[in-house]
Amino acid sequence: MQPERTTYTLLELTRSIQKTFADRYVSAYWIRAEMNKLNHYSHSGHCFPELVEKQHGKVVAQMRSTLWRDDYIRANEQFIETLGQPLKDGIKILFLARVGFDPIYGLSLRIMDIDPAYTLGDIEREKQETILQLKREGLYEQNKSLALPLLPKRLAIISVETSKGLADFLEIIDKNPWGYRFFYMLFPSLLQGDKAVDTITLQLNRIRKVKNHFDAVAIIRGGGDDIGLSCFNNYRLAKAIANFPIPVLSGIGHSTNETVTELIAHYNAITPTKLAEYLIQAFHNFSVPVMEAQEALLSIPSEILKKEKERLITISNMIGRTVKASFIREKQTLQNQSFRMKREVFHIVSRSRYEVNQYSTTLDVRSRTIITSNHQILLQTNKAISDYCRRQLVNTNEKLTNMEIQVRHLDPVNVLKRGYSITMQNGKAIRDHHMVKTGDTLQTKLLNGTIQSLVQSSSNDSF
Amino acid sequence: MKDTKTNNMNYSAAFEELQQIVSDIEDGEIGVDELAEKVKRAASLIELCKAKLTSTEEDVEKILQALEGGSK
Amino acid sequence: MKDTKTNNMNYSAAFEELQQIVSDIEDGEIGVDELAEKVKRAASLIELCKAKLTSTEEDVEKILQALEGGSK
Amino acid sequence: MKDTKTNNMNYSAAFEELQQIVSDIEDGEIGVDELAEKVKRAASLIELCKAKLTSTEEDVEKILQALEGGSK
Amino acid sequence: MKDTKTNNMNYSAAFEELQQIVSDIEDGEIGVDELAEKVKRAASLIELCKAKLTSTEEDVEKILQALEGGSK
Amino acid sequence: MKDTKTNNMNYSAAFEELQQIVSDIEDGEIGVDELAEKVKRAASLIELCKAKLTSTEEDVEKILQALEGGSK
Amino acid sequence: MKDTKTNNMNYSAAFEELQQIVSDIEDGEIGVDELAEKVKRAASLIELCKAKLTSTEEDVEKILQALEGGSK
Repeated sequence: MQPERTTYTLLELTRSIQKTFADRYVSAYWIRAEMNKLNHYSHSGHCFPELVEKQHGKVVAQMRSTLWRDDYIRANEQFIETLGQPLKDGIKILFLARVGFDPIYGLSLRIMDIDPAYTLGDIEREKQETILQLKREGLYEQNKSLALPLLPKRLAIISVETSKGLADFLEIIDKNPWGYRFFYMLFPSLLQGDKAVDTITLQLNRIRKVKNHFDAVAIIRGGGDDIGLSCFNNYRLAKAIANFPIPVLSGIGHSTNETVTELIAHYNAITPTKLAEYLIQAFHNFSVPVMEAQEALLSIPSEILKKEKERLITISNMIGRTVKASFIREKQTLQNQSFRMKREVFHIVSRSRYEVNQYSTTLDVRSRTIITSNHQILLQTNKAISDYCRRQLVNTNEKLTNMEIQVRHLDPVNVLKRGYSITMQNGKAIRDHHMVKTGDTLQTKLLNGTIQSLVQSSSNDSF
Repeated sequence: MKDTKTNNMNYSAAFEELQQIVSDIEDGEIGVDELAEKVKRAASLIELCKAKLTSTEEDVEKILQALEGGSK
Repeated sequence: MKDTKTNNMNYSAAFEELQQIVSDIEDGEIGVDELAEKVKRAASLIELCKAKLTSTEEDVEKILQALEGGSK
Repeated sequence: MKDTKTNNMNYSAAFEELQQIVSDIEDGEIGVDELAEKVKRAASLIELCKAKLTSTEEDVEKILQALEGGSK
Repeated sequence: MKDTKTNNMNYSAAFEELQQIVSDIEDGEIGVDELAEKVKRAASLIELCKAKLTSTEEDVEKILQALEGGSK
Repeated sequence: MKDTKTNNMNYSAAFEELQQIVSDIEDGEIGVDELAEKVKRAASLIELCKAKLTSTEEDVEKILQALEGGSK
Repeated sequence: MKDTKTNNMNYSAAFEELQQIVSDIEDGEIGVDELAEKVKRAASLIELCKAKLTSTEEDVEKILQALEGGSK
């Protein structure tokens, strides 16, 4: 038995779902998603963006959405204004949407607004990734490191033939007032939008074939709109430029931040005009020194020669002066020798004369001295003789006198005079009593007369 | 006044040599003996450099031929 | 007054010798016996230098006139 | 006062001998007996030197005048 | 007072003998007997020396005057 | 008082003999008998010496005066 | 009192004999009889000596006075 069924019509169901959605998702929400396809219908002006979310390359969520014509125009303008490019496939967006369920069209997201700032960040990230990748591969500075010829006069221009930028560029380099001659060849290419990457790369490959005919590649794009410049951040294009065998110069007029292409280009001018001026400047940089060299050449050698002539005149004059000075010096030296000789000769003569006079004086004094001293000695001798003689005579006289006195004392008469007498026996003087005996006759001699006597006795009495 | 020695000369080499000569002359490093020779050389280098500024030898036709030849 | 010994001499060698002679005379290193000979030598060196200067001047003048004429 | 012995002498030899004589006289190495003789010799050397100087001077003067004349 | 023995004597020999005589006299080596003779000899030597000196002086004077006169 | 024996004697011999006599007299070696004789001899020697000395003096004086006069 | 024996005697012989006599007397070797004789002899010798001495004295004095006088 089947229970009583409650049945609903499809409408009732769908209305119920509609109500549930309406109750549950009352407001609009900011949602992040990748816009796989914009699905812009140019006829109606509406878009039906296909939104997905990917994780690890796999689609994990997917939903259709609608972007009505007015919303699309407004959002697109904001995009262009902020990012320099329109809404397009394959960008990440942050959008304001309402979830709705329509009994007929089913579930849908109605995009009311898209925030370009979010996408801008995403593009910037992509740009940074390109830069990072190039740096990792060592290509970032590659083109810059190439040497730009002193005269970058042969240019392969990548541009749009009708571009105003190109016209500005050519105006300057073709009609420069200094007569500098450039050679250039246009390699036409799209310079914006998705197809730009491929066409630029294609032309770069062509130029590569004839690179020996060119000094540099110039990518020239006029100013005005900034739309579609993101192609210049493209990794593939950037790599092709970085790897290019001759310098790539960029003159891409825009007001936003520099693209990767511009960053890695050998030289980046902010406009085609500036690039042309840069090239003219390079010619100037070459021409000015050449002209200066010419001027130097016109003036300096003659100065050198003039100085050299002066030097020659100076040295020529010096020879005369020096030689004359040397003659004067030499004459002076000769004169000096003469003076010295004269002085010395007279000195010698006068010294010799002095010596001779000294000897003369000495001779005089000494010979007189000898004579005088001999006189003296003779006098002394004279005196000595007198003295000694007289003394000797006196001495002799004294001795003789003494002798006379002695003789006088010895004369016996003188003894007898004092009362003494001599007793004799037979004529001999008696000196000892033993010589006589009693009874002997003795004769005694007196001063006057003689006595005869007999000896009675004798004794040894003495004085 | 073209000198055979400069004909095939790279203009940057010419430019460099010119500057060297002028600098030597200015520094007084060039004596009377070399002066005329050096001035002559410098003059011919100047000619060469000037010509390089105002002339070009490339031919579009030749390049186009090369491009086509290379693309075959 | 030309001296055969100076025929192949260049300016700087001649000038140097000239300076040496002057300096030697100044320093009294040249005796009276050699003096006249040395002065003669110096004179011939001066002649040589003058001639070289004049010739160089003419050469340079010619070259530069051509250069100026060519640059107009 | 010329001495035959000085005829072929050059200036420096003469001057050297002169100096030797003067120096000998100054050092007292020459006695009175030789003095006059030596002075005579010295005088003749001085004469010779002067003559050489004068002749050299004239030669040099001639050369220099020729040089100055030639440089005008 | 000239002595024949001194006629050919030169100054230095005369001076030497003079010195010897004076020195002998000073040392008392000459007795009265020789004195007059020696003094006579010394005097004649002195005369000789003086004469030689004077003549040398005159000679030198003459030579130098001739030299100076010639150099004017 | 002159003695013939002194006629040819020179000063120094005379003086020597004189000194001997003086010394003998001083020593008392001369007796009375010889004394007068010796003194006589001494006196004659002294005379001789004096005469010789005086004559020498005169000679020397003459020579020296002549010398001084000549040197003025 | 003159003794013939003394006539030719000189002073020194006389003085010697005199000394001998005195010495003999003093020694007492002379007898009384001789004594008077000896004394007599001595007296005569003394006379002789005195005479000789006086004569010598006179002679010497004369000579000396002549000498001294001459030297004044």
